[in-house]
Amino acid sequence: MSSLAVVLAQAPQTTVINLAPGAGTPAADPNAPIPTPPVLWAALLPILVLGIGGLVLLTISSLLKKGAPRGFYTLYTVMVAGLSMAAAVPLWAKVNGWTKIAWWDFRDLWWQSLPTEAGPFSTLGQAIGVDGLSVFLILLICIAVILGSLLSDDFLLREGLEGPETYALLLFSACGGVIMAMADDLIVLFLGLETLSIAVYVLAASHLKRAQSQEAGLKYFVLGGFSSAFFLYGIAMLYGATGTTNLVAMKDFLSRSIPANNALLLIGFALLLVGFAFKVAAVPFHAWSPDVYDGAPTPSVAFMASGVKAAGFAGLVRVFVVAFGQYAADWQPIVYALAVLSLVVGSVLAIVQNNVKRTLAYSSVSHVGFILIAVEAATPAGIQAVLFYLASYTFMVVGSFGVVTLVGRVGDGRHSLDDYKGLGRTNPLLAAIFTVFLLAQAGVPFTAGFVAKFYAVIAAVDAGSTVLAVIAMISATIAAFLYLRIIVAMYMTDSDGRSASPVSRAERIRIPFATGLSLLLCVLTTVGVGLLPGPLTELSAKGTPSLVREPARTATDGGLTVGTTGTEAAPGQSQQQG
Amino acid sequence: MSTLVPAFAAVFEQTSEHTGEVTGLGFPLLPVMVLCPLLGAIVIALLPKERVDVIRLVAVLSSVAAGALGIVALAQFEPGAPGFQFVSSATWIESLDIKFILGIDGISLFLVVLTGILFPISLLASKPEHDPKGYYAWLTLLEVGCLGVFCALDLFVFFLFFEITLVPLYMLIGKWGHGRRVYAATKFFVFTMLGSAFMLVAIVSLAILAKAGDGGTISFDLQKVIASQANLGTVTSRLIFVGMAVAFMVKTPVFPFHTWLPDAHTEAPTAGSVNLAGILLKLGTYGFLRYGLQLFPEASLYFAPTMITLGAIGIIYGGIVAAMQQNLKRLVAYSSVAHMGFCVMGLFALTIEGVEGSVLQMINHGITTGALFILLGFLYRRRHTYELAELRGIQKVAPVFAGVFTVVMLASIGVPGLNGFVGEFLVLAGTFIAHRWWAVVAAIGVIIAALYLLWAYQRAFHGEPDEANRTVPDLDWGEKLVIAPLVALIVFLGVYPKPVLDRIEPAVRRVLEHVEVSTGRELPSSRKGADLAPLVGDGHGASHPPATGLDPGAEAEHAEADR
Amino acid sequence: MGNDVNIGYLTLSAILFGVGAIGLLVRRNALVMLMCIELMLNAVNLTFVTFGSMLNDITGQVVVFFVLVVAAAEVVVGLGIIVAVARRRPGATADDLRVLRG
Amino acid sequence: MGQYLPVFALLVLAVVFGVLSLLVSKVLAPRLPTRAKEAPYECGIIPGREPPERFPVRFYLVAMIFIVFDIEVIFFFPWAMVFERLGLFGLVAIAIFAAAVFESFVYLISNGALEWGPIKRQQRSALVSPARTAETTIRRVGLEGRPRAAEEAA
Repeated sequence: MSSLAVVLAQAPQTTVINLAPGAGTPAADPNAPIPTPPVLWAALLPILVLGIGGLVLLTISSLLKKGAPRGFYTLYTVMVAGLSMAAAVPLWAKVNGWTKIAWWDFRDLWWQSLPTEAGPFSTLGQAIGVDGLSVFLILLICIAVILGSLLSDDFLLREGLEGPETYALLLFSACGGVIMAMADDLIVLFLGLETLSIAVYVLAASHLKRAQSQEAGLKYFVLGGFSSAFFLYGIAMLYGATGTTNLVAMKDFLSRSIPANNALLLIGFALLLVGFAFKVAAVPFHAWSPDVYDGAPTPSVAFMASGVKAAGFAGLVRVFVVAFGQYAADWQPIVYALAVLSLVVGSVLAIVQNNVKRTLAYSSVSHVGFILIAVEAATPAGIQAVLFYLASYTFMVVGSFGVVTLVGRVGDGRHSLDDYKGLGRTNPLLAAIFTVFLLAQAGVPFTAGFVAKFYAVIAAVDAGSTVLAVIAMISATIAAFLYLRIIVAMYMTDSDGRSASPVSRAERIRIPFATGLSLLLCVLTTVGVGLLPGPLTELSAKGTPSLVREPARTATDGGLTVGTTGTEAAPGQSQQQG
Repeated sequence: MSTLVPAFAAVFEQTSEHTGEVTGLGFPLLPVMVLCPLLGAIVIALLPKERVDVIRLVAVLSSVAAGALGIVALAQFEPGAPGFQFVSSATWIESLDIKFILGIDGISLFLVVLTGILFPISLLASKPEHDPKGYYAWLTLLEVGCLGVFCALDLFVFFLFFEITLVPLYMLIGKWGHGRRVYAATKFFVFTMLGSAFMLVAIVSLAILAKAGDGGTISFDLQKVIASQANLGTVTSRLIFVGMAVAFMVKTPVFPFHTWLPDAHTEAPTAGSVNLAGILLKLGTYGFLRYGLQLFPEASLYFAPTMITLGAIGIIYGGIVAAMQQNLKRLVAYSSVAHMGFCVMGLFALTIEGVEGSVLQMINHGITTGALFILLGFLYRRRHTYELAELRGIQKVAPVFAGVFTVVMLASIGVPGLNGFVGEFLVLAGTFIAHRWWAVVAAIGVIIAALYLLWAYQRAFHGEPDEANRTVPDLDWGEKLVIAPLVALIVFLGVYPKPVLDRIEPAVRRVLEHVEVSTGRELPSSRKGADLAPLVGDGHGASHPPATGLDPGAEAEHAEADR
Repeated sequence: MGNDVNIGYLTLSAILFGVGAIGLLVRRNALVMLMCIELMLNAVNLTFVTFGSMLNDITGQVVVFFVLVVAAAEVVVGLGIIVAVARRRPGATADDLRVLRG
Repeated sequence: MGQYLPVFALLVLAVVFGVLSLLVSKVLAPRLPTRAKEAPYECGIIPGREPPERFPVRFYLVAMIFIVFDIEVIFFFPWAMVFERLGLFGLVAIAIFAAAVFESFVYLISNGALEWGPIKRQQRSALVSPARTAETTIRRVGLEGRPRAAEEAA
C-alpha cells in the first residue's frame, strides 16, 4: 500500500508552499492553484499495472468465498506481469525513437501525451526517468516475477500454503523494483527499495510450516532495516552536500561547482554503497544471504536472487555510474574492494558447503562480484556488461532454484548433497537440466554464463583493471569446482553400484506443468543466448541510462521549470553527459 | 543433405581475400567437417537408450565422415600457397568483430587429418561397459572440439573450442573411467580451467590493447591481430604471452604443470586416453606455435631459452619417472610427457628444422601413442590389468599382438625407418644449430626412452606365461583391422615423410620469416642451416640457394619444381 | 554554512544513529531491535530537517513524511514477523534463533 | 518580553486547575475502600488470575491495523490544508491512495482479522462428539471475580 504513496508523491521542490521559518502566511496568495507537475501516465503505466494488479488480486481473493480455482493466481500474476511488459514496450520504442515495432503502431495509442522528440524523458518533476536502463529492467523484473510465480504454483500446493499472499507479494516487490529502476530521485529510489524489500521480507517468512522460514524472515528484516537506515543516512548526507535529492539537479550542481569540503559527499557515497552492497549481498554485507536463501521457500528465493538483485544493481548503476560519473575516482576503490571480496569469499566459502541451496547462495555472491567488476569499469561498455550479465544470470539462477524446488520435495527441506546422489539415474531429465544451469553458472562455452563473464572481463580490461579480470577468472575456476561437485554427486557417485536396478516410484520426481514451463524457458534462453548472444547484446547496448530533465513546459507554470529540454544523451552516446 | 549444403554454404560465404587465389571448392569444407560430429552427437542424444548398435553406428559414421572430409582437404591442399586455405567465415557478434572463421594451413592440415583418423579408430577399438549412449555422445562432442581448435582463425572461436574439449573429457573420465576416476577427472578439469582462465584474460586484453580492427576498434580476427600486434608494448606482449603460455603449458604437459596427465591417462577409458594423448596434447603445442610464435614473436624469442630448458627437463624427467612405473598405462603417459618435451624444444629452437620437426613429432606422437593406448586397451580387455607384475610371457601366447606391440614400441623409441625417428631427428638437428647443449641433453632423453620401453616389453612379453597369462587370446580380425592403418602410417611416414614435410615446410618458413621480420633479428638457423642442409640430405631437395633474403614466392616455385 | 546550532543538531542525530546501530547489534530481544531501527530512522529524520533548515529548502521536511511512512511500514511488517516467530517459541531472542547456521 | 505574557498566564492557569481538581476529590470523596477499588486497574474487577503470558494474536493485529490507518491520516493532514488549491490532480492522487489503503482493510476483514467472537472451528468432520455443545466450547471470559454475577451463575 505504501507503494501507491510513492506514485502520488509530488516532486518535493515543485510545491511552492515555502514555510520559511518565521514567515506568517505563504508569500503567494492563499487560494491560487498550486502548480502541479505534468504527469505522463503512460510513463507510469508499468508501475501502476503491477501495483494495482497486486491490489486487485487481494480484493478478488478476499471476495471469493471458497478458494480460487487451481492455478488461477499464477495465471493472474503472469498476465499482470505480461501486461506490465507490454506497457513498457511503447516506452522502449519512444526511447529509441521508433514509431512502430513489428506490427504494433504506437501513433494511435496514447502517444501524443508522451514528449514529442525521441530519446529518454522524465516525468513527475524529474522524479521518474524513462530511459534504456529503466525499460530494460522493467522487462527483466517482470520476467523474474513470471518465472517466480510459475515456480511457486505447484510449490504452494505441495506445501499446503495456497493463498494469494505469495503472488501479491511478488507483484508488490516487482512494483518496488520497477520504481527503483525508474527512479531519478534518491527519495523515490529509497521508497522503491523499501517497497521491494518489505515485500520480500514477508515473502522470505511466508513458509508457515518451517521454523527456518520465519527465522530467515526475521534475520532478513532486521539486517534489511539496519542497512536501509544507512542508505537513508547516505541520502541525508548527499542532500546536505548538494541541496537536493534529485539526481539530475545533483549532477548539475556537482558539475557547476566543486563543493569546498566534500566530506559530506564522500560520507554519503560510502553510506549509499553500504545500502546497495547489502541489497545485492556483496561481501562483507552478504552474511544474511546464505541463511535467508536456505530458510526462505525456494521459489521466492529464485525471485530474490534474480529480481531483487537486478533492481539493486539498477539503482547502483544509475546513482554511481551515471549521476556521480565525475567522482568515479572516489567510489571506484570501494567498488573494487567489494568486487574482489565478493569474488574470493563467494567462491571459497561455497566449496565448504554441503547444502546445495547454501552453495548456490554463495555462488550468487561470486556472481555479484563479477557484476561489480563491470560496474567498477564505469564505462558504457561496463553498463552493457552489467545488463547482459543480469539478464543471463536471472535465467540461470531461477532455473537452478527451480530444480532445487523440485528436489526439495514436500517440506522443502531436502537440499543436502546426498539428496542429489544418483539423481542422474533416477531423474535423468531433471539432472540434465540442472547440469545445463550449473555449467552455465560455471561459465562453460555455448552457455549464456560464458558470454556474460566474457563481456564482464572485456569491460574490466577495457577500463584498465586487468588485475581485477584475472582475479575474477581465477575465482570463476574455483567456483567451477563447486558446480562440479554437484554434477559429480548427480552422475558419478553410485553409477557403478546399482546402476541396473529399476528406479523405484518414490525416487522419480514428477515435474509439474508450470515448473516445467519455467525450466524450459530458462534452459532455452541460457543455451540460446550462449549460441547467439547477438540479440541480447543489442538489447543491453540500448539499455544505457541517462539522466534527463523535465520536457519543456509553457512559461505559465510556476515552480522549477527548466528552460530547454535537456535530453542530454542519445542512448549509447558518450557517457559523460548521459 | 544435398539441399542442406548450399544453404549452409550461403551462411559461410567463401572469403577468399585471406588466401589470395586458392578458395575452397565452393563447398564450406571446414564448417561441415567440424559440425558433422556435432550432428552425430545430437542424433545420438535423440536415439533411445536401448538401441546400442544404432548409436555406435551413428557415432562411427559421423567421425568417419569427418575423417573423409579431412582426407579431401589433404588432397585439395595447395602445398606452397601462402596464407590459410578453405577459409569460410560467418559473422557471429558484429559489435566485437567476432566471426566464426575456419581455415587451415600447412601446420594445422595434418593435425586435422590426424584427428579425423584417430577418432573413428578409437571408437571402433573399444566398447563402454555401461551407458553407451552418453559415452558415444560425449566422444563425438569431443571430436567437434578438437577439429574446431585446429581450424579456428578467430581468437574467441579458438578459446571456445579450447574450452569445449573440457566438459566431454571430464564426463568420459569421470563416468566411464576406472579406479580413482572422479579425482582424476576433477583434477584435469580444474587444471585446464585454471589455465584457460588466464588465457581468456590474455585473449581479451590482446584484442583490446592491440586495437587491431580497421579504425582501431576491438577485433578478435586472428589475421588482423597478427598484423597489428606490433603496437603492443614489449612488456604487455610478454605478459599476454605468459598468460597464453600458462594455458598451453598445462595442456601439453610441460614439466611443472604435468601432474594431471598420469592420473587422467590411467583412469580414462581406452577411447578417452587415445584421444587425450593423440590429439588433446597437441592443442598445447599447436597453441604455442599459432598463438605463441606467430602472435608474439618478440616475446617468444625472449622466452625461448626458458621454454627449451623446460622441454629438456620434461624429456629427462618423463623418461626417468616412466622407467620406474609399475603400471603400463602410466608408463606410456609419462613417455608422452617426454615426447611432448621434444615438441616444445623443437618449437622454441626457432630454426626451420626445429619447428618443422616439432610439427612432425606432434603427428607421429599422435599416431604412435594412439596405437600404444589402443593395444593397451586390447590387453586390458583380455587381462583387466595394466600392472607389469601380473603380465608375463604374452609373446608366446599371443605372437601377433606382441609383434604389433613391438613395431609401435620401436616407433615410439625413435628407431630409424619408423616415424618416431624422423621427427625426433629434425628436432635434435634444429636444436643443435640454435642451442648446442640442450640437443645433447635431449639425445640422452632418447636413450632413456629406449631403456624404459624395452625393459617394460621384456618384463611383460618375455619369459614363461604363468597360468593367468596362458589363456590370453591373440588379436581377432576386428582388432587387427583397427590397428592395421596406424601401423601402415607408422611405417609409411618413417620411410617416406616427403609429402608431409612438403606441406609443413612452407607454412613453417612463413611463420619464422614473420618472426624475423617483426623482431628484426636474424634467427640462428637461417644462415648456418643452409650449409648443414646437404649433410642432412633430407628428402625435400636441400639444394636451396642460401636462405638469405628469400622471398616466399621463389621458394614456392622451387618446391614446385622439385616434386 | 551551518552555525553552531545546526552543527549541534547534526552531531546529536549522528549520536542517535550510533546508539541505534550499536543497540541493534548488541541487544538480543527482537522487539528492542525493532525499536533501534526506528531510532536510527528518526535520527535520519532529524538530519533531514536540520539540512532543510540550513538550506532553507522545504525538501528536508517533506522527506520526513516518507521516512515516517517507511518506518511505519517496517514496524508493521517487523511486528508481524516477530509475532510469527514468537508464536513458535515464546520469548524469542536472537540467541535461540540458531536453527540456520553455517 | 511583553508578548510572552499571555503564555505565562496560560501556564499558571493550567497548573492551578490540575492541582485543584486532585485536592478537591481527595478531600470531599467518601472513603469506602474495597479490594476491587484498590486494585491497580481492570476498573474495579478483581483479576481472577494473572494476565496470560501469551496474548492471542488478535491484539497485535489491532496494533498493526491502527498503524496502517494512522499513517493514512498523516497524509490526509497536508492534503486537507491545500486540497482546494490542488484541484483535480490532488483529488485523484488522494483517491488512489485512500483506495489502496481501504483495499488492505477489505483484505483484513475477509481474512477475519476483526472477528472477536468465540473461536468458531470450521466443522471439518460432521460431528466431533455429541457431548460437546456450544456452552462447553465457549470460554468464559471475565465472568469470575464479580461477586454478584458469580452467585447468580452457580
